[in-house]
Amino acid sequence: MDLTLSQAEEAFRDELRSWLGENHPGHEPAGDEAAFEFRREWQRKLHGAGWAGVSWPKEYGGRGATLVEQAIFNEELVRARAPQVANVLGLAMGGPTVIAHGTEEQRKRYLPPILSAQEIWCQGFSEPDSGSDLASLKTRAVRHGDQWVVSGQKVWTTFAHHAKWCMLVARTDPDAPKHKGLTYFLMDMEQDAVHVRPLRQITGEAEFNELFIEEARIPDENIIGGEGNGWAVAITTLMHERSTLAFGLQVGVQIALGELIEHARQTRAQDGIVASDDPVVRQRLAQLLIESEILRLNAYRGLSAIMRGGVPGPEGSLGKWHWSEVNQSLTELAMDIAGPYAMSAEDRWTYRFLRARANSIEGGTTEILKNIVAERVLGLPRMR
Amino acid sequence: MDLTLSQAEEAFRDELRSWLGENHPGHEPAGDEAAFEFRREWQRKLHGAGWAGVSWPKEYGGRGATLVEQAIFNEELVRARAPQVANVLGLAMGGPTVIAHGTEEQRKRYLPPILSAQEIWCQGFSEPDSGSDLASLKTRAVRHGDQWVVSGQKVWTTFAHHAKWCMLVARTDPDAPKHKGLTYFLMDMEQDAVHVRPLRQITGEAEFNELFIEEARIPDENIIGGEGNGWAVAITTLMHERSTLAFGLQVGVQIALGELIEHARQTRAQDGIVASDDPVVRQRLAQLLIESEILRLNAYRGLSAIMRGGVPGPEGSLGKWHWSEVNQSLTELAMDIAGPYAMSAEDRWTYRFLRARANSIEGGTTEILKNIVAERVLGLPRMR
Amino acid sequence: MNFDFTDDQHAIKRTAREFLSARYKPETVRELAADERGFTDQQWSELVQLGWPGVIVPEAHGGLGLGAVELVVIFEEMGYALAPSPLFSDVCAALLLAASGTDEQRERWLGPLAAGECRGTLAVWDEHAGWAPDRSEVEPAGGALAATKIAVPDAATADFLLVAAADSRHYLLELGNSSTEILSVPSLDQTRKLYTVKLAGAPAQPLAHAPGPVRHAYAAIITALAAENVGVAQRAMEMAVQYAKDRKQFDRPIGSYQAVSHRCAQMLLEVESARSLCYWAAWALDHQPETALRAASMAKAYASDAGFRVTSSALQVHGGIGFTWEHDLHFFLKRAKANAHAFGDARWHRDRVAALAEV
Amino acid sequence: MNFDFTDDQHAIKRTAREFLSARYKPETVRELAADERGFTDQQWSELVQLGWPGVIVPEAHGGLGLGAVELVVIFEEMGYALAPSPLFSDVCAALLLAASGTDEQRERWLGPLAAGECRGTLAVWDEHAGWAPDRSEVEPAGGALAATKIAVPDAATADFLLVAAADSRHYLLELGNSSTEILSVPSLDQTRKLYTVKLAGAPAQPLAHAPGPVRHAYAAIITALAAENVGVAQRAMEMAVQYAKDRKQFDRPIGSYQAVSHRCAQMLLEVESARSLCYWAAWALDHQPETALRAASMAKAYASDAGFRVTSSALQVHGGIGFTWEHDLHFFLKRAKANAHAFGDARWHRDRVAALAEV
Repeated sequence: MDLTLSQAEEAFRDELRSWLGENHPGHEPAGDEAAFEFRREWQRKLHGAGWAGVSWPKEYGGRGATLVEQAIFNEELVRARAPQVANVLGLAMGGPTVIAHGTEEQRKRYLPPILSAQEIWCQGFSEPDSGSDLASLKTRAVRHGDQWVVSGQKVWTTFAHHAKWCMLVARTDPDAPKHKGLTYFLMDMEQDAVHVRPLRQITGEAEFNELFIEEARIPDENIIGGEGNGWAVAITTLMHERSTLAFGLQVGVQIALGELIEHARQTRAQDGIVASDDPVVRQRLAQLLIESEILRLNAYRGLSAIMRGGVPGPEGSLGKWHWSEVNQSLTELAMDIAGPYAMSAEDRWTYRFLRARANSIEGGTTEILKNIVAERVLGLPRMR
Repeated sequence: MDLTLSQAEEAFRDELRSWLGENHPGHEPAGDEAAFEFRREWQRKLHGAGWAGVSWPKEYGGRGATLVEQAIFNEELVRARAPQVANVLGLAMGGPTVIAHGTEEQRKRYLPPILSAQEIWCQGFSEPDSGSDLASLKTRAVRHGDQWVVSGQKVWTTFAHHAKWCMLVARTDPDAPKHKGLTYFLMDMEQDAVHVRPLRQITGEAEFNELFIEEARIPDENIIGGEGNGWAVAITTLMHERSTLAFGLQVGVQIALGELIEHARQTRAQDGIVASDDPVVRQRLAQLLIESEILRLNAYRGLSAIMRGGVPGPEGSLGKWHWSEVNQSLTELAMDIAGPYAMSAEDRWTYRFLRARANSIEGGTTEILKNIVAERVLGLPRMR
Repeated sequence: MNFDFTDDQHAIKRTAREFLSARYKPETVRELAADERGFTDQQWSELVQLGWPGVIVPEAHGGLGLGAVELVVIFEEMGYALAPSPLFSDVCAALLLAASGTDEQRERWLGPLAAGECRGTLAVWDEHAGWAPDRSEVEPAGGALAATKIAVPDAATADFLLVAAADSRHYLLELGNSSTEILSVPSLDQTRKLYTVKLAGAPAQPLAHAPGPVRHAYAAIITALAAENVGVAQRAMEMAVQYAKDRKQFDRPIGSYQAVSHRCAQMLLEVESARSLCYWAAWALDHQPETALRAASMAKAYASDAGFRVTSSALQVHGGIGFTWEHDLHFFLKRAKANAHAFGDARWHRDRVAALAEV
Repeated sequence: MNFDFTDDQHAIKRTAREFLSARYKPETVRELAADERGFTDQQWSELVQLGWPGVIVPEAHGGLGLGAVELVVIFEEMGYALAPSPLFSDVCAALLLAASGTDEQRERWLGPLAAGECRGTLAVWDEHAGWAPDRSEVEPAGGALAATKIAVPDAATADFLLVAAADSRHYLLELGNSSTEILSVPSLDQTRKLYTVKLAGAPAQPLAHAPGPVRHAYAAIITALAAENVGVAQRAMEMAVQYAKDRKQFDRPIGSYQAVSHRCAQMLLEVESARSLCYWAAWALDHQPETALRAASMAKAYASDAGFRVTSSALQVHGGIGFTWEHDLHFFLKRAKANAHAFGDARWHRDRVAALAEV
C-alpha cells in the first residue's frame, strides 16, 4: 500500500501543473458563443501540448497515460480551475467508445477532429418517456438502402447546438426484445431534420437541450459496433462517463468545501460569533471534510482494484451516488450558513444549491445506482 | 377546534387521577410470579372500581367511554406510572374482537373473566416463517367431528405461560387462496399439546415466547367469526392493538424525554459543561420535544377524524411507525449523552436503547407500515 | 378535545381553496413570477373583497377580527395555490401594528389596512448581521433611521414599512420618501418579491415598547409562514403521488417501487405532522398564550425542514422533468426553501424550543 | 498511488481470516461472552504464537516490528470474527509504552509483552468526567494514584495498568496490589470485559512526558478500533445480505424489495467508506505523520457511526429473529456500539477533525 504518488506519477503531475501555471487562459468570457470559442481555443492549446485525450492510446493521438495519471489529469484541471474543454463528451465518452467498438476506418475518421475540437460531440440517449429505463427508448431508425431514416425525440442533450456528431441510440428492430433491437449511430447534426430546443432548468440556465428528429438521414457506415448491438455500445459510453468524471467531481467537492469554510469564516452567525465557530456548523463541516475525503479515497481504491483485478471493485459503483449526496449536503449547509441571504438569488450558493438538486438524477438516478449495487455487487435477487 | 378537554372529559380525567392517586399500588415486586400476581391484583382493583375495559359497552361490563376518554385513560395510566394490568391482551385486543365478531354466547362466556383477570389471554398470530406476511401462516387445524386438531408453531407470544386462552389463527382450508383458508380460534392453553418456550431477546430478557402446538384440541364453538373468516377477524385484533396502544406509547415517550433531559442536566459533557448546555445536544433534544409533541397531536387528530367521519384519517396510519423512529432516536441520544458509560450495561439507558431496536419490527415492521400508507392512504399502485 | 374546525373555519378553508384555485392557476403564478411587481391591482381588490388583509384586524377597526386559526387556514391555502401576493407582508404589518401600535397609530393605520387602501410590510434583518430575526443593531437617532435592511418583502409596492430597531421597538416609516432607496433583489422564490431597503436618515415614528405582544405577533407570523409551507408541501406531495401513479418505467408505474412509494409515505408523515403543529400553535395563540411561543417555534422549525424535504423529495420522484423550468414544481421548492430561512430557520427555532422548554 | 496491500500484508490478512474463523466459531464466541474471564489461556497462547501481541513492538524487543497497516489488517479481522480476546487492550498498552516509556520501562516491559508473558491494559476515563478521552483529573501524589477509572478493558486478567493522569502522562501500575480494587461491570458488549478500577493510593511509575508520541499512539489505537468496526460491519452486512437472499415473504426473497435491497446498498457504501478511511489513516500513521491525527479521527468518527448504523440496519433486515439472543447478530451490534463510544465518539472526533483542519 502506498498512498503517495510514484516518482513517475509525480513527474507527470508536476509537468502538468507547471504547464497549467504557464498556460491557464484566465476566466471564461460572458456570452454563450464567446465562451464556446474560448473553450475551443483552450482545447486546441491543450491538444497542441499533448494534453488532449491523455488516456487514449498513442496511435490515436493520445498520451497513453495510466489510470492513475488520467485521474491526476482530471484532478489537476479542476484544481487549477481550468476552463472546460469544448468537446467534453467527445473526449470523455465518444472517443473511448469509438476506440472500443469502432472499425479502424471509423477511428481514423472520428478521433483526430475530437482531439482538436474541430468536431464537437453530443449524446442522444435519454427520451422523455425513457429516463431510467433507457432500453425502452422509442426513436426509430428504418433502413432505406444504405441509409437509415431516423425519427424521434431526445432530451438532456448537452452541447447540441455546437455539435457536429450525436451519439444516437435508436430502435432498428421493433420486434426484438427491448435491449436487443437497438443500434448505436453517429448522427450528423448539421441537417435540417434535426431541431435543437434549449431546455431551461430550475436554475434559470439552459445547460441541456431537447432534440427533435424528423426523418434525419444516417449512412450505414455511421453505425458503431454493428446493427442491433446498440445496448452494449451505449453501456461502454456510460461506463466512461462515470469513471472519467469521478475524479473531477471529487476535486470539485474539495474546492467547493474550501470555499464553504471560507464562507463560514466570513459570515456572522449569532451571539456575536461567525458561522465557522458555531458548534453545530462545525459538526456539519467536519462531516463534509470526512465525506469528501471518502470520495477521493474510494475513487483511488477503485483504480487500485482495476489495476489488480482488471475489473472495478465495489467502491467504483458507489462514487456517483455518494458524490450527489455529499454535494447536496454541502450546498444545503451553505444555505444554512447564509441565513437570510439564502432567500436571495444573488448569493452564488443559491445557484449551486439549486443546481445540486439534479445531482441525484443526472447520469443515473440514485435509485437506479442503488439497484445496480444491490444486484451486481451484492448479488441480491433482481427487483421485480 | 378546541384542544383543551371538554368539561366532561376533564371530569373523567380528574376522577381517574384522584382514584389513581389513592389506589396506586406502588412498585412491582421482583420475580416473574410475584410480579404477575401483583398485576392481577392491580387489575382486580381497577375492575372493582369500574376502570377495566373503559371503552367496552356497559352491557358487557365496560364503562362505555368515548374515544377521547379512552385516550385519556391510557395516557393517565402511563403518566401515573401505574403497573401493567395482568390481562393486557385480553383487554386491548381479545375482548374487542369478541365484542365485534363473537356470538352473544361467546361474549357472555369470555368477557367477564377478561375484565376480572381470571382468565389471561395471549396471541398466536406470527410464525417463524410468517412474519410480515401473516397470511402465509402454516399452523394447520383439521376438523374431527365437532373438534379441531391443531398443529404448528407460533412465535412472539407474550404472556403465554400465564394464559388461559390463545387467540390463534390457523389454516383450515389448505386449498383456498392464502387469505381465505384461515380461521380464528380461541385455544385453551391448559392442555399438554401446547408447549411454551421462553424466547430470550438481545436485552437478555424473555418478554416473548415460542409456542409449539402438537395436536391440540379446540371445540368448534371456540371459533370466532366463523370458519374461513380468520383473516378479517385477525385484522380487527391488529387494529385494536395499534389504536389502543398509541396513546400509551406517546405518553411513554414524553416521560422518557423528561428523564432524558434530567439525565442531560446531570451528565458532564466536555469543556466543563453539562450535556444539556451543549449546543449539539440541545438541537437534538429540541427535535425530540417537537417530535414527541407531534406524536401526541397526530394521535388526537386521528381521534377527531374518526369522530367526524367514522374512519381514521391519514395521521392514524403514521403513529406506530413514527413512534418507533422517535423512541429509537431518543435512546440513541441517551447513549451519546452517557459517553463512556454507554459501554456499560449498568446504565438503564443501555437497556432502553437495546429494547428500542425492536420498535421498528414489533407490531408491524416500518416497511409494512409504509407500504400500507402508500397503498391505502396515498392510493399508490400495489407494490409488486 | 377536538381538532376539527368549526363550521365557519371549514367555510373559510373551502372558500379559500375554491377562490385561489380559480384565480391562481399555474400559468397565472408563472406570469406573476416573471412580473416585476408580482401581482395586479385587480388581484389585490379581490383579496380585499374577501376581507383577508383585515383578517386579524379587530372589528372595531373594520377588520374581520378573526384569530390565528383562521389566519393559518388562509395561509395554508395561499401556500397550496402558491398565490403570489403582498398579503403576507401586509398581514405581518397589521399584526405588529395591532400588537404594539400606539392608540393613534392603530386608529390611523388599521382601518385603511383592513380596507386594503394601503399596504404595509416588515423590515427585519440588518445587512450582514447573522441569522437571528430578533436582533437589530439599528439605533434610531432623533426619530430618524439610518440602516440597510435586507430581504424586505414587497417593499416597492408597500405604503409603509415597519422597521425593527435595536431598542426592541418597531418604527413606522412611510415610503415614497427620498431618503429611502428600495432596490429590487433577485429572489430565490420569484413568487415573493424581495428588496434591499436603504434608509439614510429617514424620519420614522416609534411604535410602543411592548415586548410581550410583539413576541406574540411574531409567533403568529411564523405560524402563518409554517402553514404556508404545509400548503406548499401538500401540493408538492400531491404532484409527486400523481406522477408516481402515471409515470411508467420498466413497464410499471414508478409508484409501485418502494424507493418511490416509501418516499411518498415519508412525505405524508412530514406534511401531516407539520400541519398538526401549525393547528396546535394557532389554537394556542388564540386560547393558550403561555404555550403559544413554544408551539409556534416548534411549528416553524418542523415546517421549515419538512417544506424543503418534501418539495425536494417530490423533485426526486419527478426525475429530470422536475428539474426543468417548464414544470411547476420548482416554484414550490423555492418558496418552501425561502420560507425555511425567513424569520429564523429550523436550527434557530430549535434553540428557542430548548430555551422555552427550559432544557 | 496504490491502495493494494503488499504480498506480506495480504498474507497476514489471509492467515488472520483462516485462523480466526477456525478458532472463533459463533458457538465459541457465545461461550466466551458468557464466560467471566472471556478467553482461555490456550487461546491466548495461539495468538502469542502468531506474534500478534508484539505486532507493533520493535524487533529489538522481540516484537514483529510491523506498522499500523498490519495492525489494522489484524483488527479488521478480529472484528470480523468478533474474537473475544485481551489482545486489543494489550496492544493499547504496548503502543503507549513504545511511545512514551522510559528506556528502562521499554526494556523491562516490551519484551515480555511481545512474548505474551504478561499483559497490559489502559485506564482512560475518570468516573463522571464527561466524554473526552484525553482529559483526566487524576493528580498523582508522591508516586501514588488515588482515582476511580471506568470502562477499563480486561483489567482482571492484566498484569499491569497504564493510567492516564492530569499531567498528560501515563502511570504504570502493577496489578495484584491490595490498594487496587477491580470490579467487574456488566458490559454492553459481552465479548469485551470491562471493569471499574478503584485506586486508593496505589504506587505507580510515571512514563515519560511525550505528548507528540502519545497522540500518535492514541491515533493508532482509534484507527485499530475503527478497523474493528469495519470488520464487525462487514460481517453484519454479509449476514443481512445472505438473509435477504434466503428469507421469503409474500412469495419472494425479501432482498428483491427495494426497502431491503437499498438498505443493503447503503451498508456497502458505509462499510467500504469506513474501510478506505482506516487504510488511509493506517498508511498515514506509518508514512505521513502530519496527516495521521486527522486521518485517524476521520476514520474513528465515520466508523463509529457506520458500525452502529450497519449492524442496526442488519437487525432491521432480519426482523424479529435478529432481536433474539439466539441469533448472533446482537453481539456484533453491541460491539459496534461499544466501540463507537470508546476513545471518543463520532461527535467528539468530528470536533477534532474541524480543529485539525483549522476550520
